[in-house]
Amino acid sequence: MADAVIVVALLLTAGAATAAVAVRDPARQALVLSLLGLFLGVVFTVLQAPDVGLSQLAVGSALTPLLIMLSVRKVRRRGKEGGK
Amino acid sequence: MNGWILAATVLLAGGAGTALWGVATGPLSRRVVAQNLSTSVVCASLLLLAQGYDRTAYVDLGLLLAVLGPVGTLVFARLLAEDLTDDRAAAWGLTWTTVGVDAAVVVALCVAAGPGRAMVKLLVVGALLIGGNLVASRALSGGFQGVRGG
Amino acid sequence: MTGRTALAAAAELLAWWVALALLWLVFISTVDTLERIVGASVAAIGALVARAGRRAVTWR
Amino acid sequence: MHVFPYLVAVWIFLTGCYGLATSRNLIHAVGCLAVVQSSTYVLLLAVGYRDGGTAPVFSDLKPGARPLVDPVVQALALTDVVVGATVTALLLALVLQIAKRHGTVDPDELTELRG
Amino acid sequence: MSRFFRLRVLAFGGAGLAALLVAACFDLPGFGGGSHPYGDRAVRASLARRTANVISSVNFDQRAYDTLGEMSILFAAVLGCVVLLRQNRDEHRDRPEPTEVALPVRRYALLVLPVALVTGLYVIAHGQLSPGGGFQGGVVAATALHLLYLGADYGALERVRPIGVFEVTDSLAACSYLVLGLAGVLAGTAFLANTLLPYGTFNTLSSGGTVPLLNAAIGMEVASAVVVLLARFLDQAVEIEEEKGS
Repeated sequence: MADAVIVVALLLTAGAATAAVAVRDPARQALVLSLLGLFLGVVFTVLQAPDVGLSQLAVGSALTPLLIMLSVRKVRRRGKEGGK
Repeated sequence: MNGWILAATVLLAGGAGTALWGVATGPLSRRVVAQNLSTSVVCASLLLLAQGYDRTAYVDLGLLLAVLGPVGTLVFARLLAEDLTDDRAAAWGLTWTTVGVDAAVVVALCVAAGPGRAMVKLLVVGALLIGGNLVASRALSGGFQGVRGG
Repeated sequence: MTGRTALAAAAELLAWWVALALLWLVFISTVDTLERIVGASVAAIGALVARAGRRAVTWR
Repeated sequence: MHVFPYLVAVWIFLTGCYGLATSRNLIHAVGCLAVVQSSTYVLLLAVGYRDGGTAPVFSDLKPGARPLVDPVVQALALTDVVVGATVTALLLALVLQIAKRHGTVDPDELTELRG
Repeated sequence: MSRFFRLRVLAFGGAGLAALLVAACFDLPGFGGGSHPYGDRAVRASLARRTANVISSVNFDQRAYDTLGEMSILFAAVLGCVVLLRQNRDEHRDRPEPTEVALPVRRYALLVLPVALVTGLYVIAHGQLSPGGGFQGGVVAATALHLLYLGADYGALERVRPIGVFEVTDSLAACSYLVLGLAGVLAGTAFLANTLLPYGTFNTLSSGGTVPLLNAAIGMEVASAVVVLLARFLDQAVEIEEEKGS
């Protein structure tokens, strides 16, 4: 019973990972990846690793989405200009 | 397992599960709203877990997420502004519900912590979380109207 | 820079410094001399960045 | 419960690999690689966990008061999370270069261009 | 190789890998088991050197050489990005138009920017005491600056972010990590050995010998590396345009 929170967190993470692969549009995938980062942070907390959790939250909540969204924007802009 | 961890488990299974479902399916406007709400749900459960494990050091996780979570939503609001002009991503009912949940969690934790530095820290985290959540919701529902090139 | 604007700038920096130093005192658990020194310098950096950011946004 | 966290790590790893192999967009592939990376963190920390343990951080804990989890695996995972993010950035930079040179980010189209 | 054939190969290989991995899982020590010989020794070593956060002690003391490797990967990755994302000859810079951001969002960005910065520096400074350290705090401090881009526009960010300074800081921080390591050699012990400074009082900012210094060096390194990295990506996404008709 004490492990219920670990099971829930792990299931959420597995679900988010599956969704991150299944969602094929990069911009929407970035949204799922940011959720995956949050859930990983929770998994690390319940596995008693707050340092790793901090690391994951710092990277996963803002940095990774920003990098992916900037890349998406650059590629999209190229696509638009090429189409003209 | 104590009541705090049980509450965090329920919050995660209910709130974060719903947020995951919302972010993986449906139109873009719904996905960004779900992403925004997931921050408050996860932050509240992190604070509950810190109390449940009886480790005040774990509150730093909640603090970090309360600062950076809304920033992540602003990233999406800013860089998806063109896609979000057609359908506004407004869900104020849902937003106020999560704000209420967050406020309840923070108040309960403050009562458990008793007056002192820990309580002020929890209040700061709560203020950052709720303020950030409201501002991010505002940004999603048309906060970046004029953004084209930038 | 006239005296008036200099005074306003100093007031802004001081307000931010006080607020951020208080924030630092809330974050930490035990207070000692080194902690105060580090907190004061971090708050000073924060105040400078806060003012720089505010000026950069209202530049035009 | 004895193997469940390990199996979750395996599941995340395999899903990420499937996504990498079937991806039609290089940016999406980089995202899948991030998923694969996260499986290693889950595996490492699951190996280091101890029932009823708490983090070996003594800022608010008296040494010896409670059982502790393994700090070594945590240190391994911690550095890799941040370094992994910069490596992701390097891969995204490569994708941007490919997009500039070849005008596409679909790996299948890229193979055709070369062949 | 056709797509269908490739998927068949993937399914075959994936099934084999899955079977092997699952078999390996059942051979691992059970989840939550009590035997962690290295962990127990690491905790003891850390307490002997009066470092309250054992993970920081492992990172910056017991396995500091490994962290040097991680830092070089980080440095190399950022260098690679800077080289890959430079402005090509057939590209030119376009000033992005100033943008209108809703007032609450702008005010929020300006208020949270210093708060996030102080939070990041707090996480760095207390790395050897409470959860945190240079890696985490550096990312937070660097992300804080980019609130200016999110809350206003790219021009505002550029005005408070002298990119050259951050590039120099990045290298200086990497060097200072090496110098701290070499200081150990000069003092007559080993590279990165934690014998230079007194260990101090347990659970205060100055405890742990060289751990806080290495921690601060990594914090500076990560923060400036992330700023430089994001600057390149922002340049590409916002400013750099290809020449029309090329």
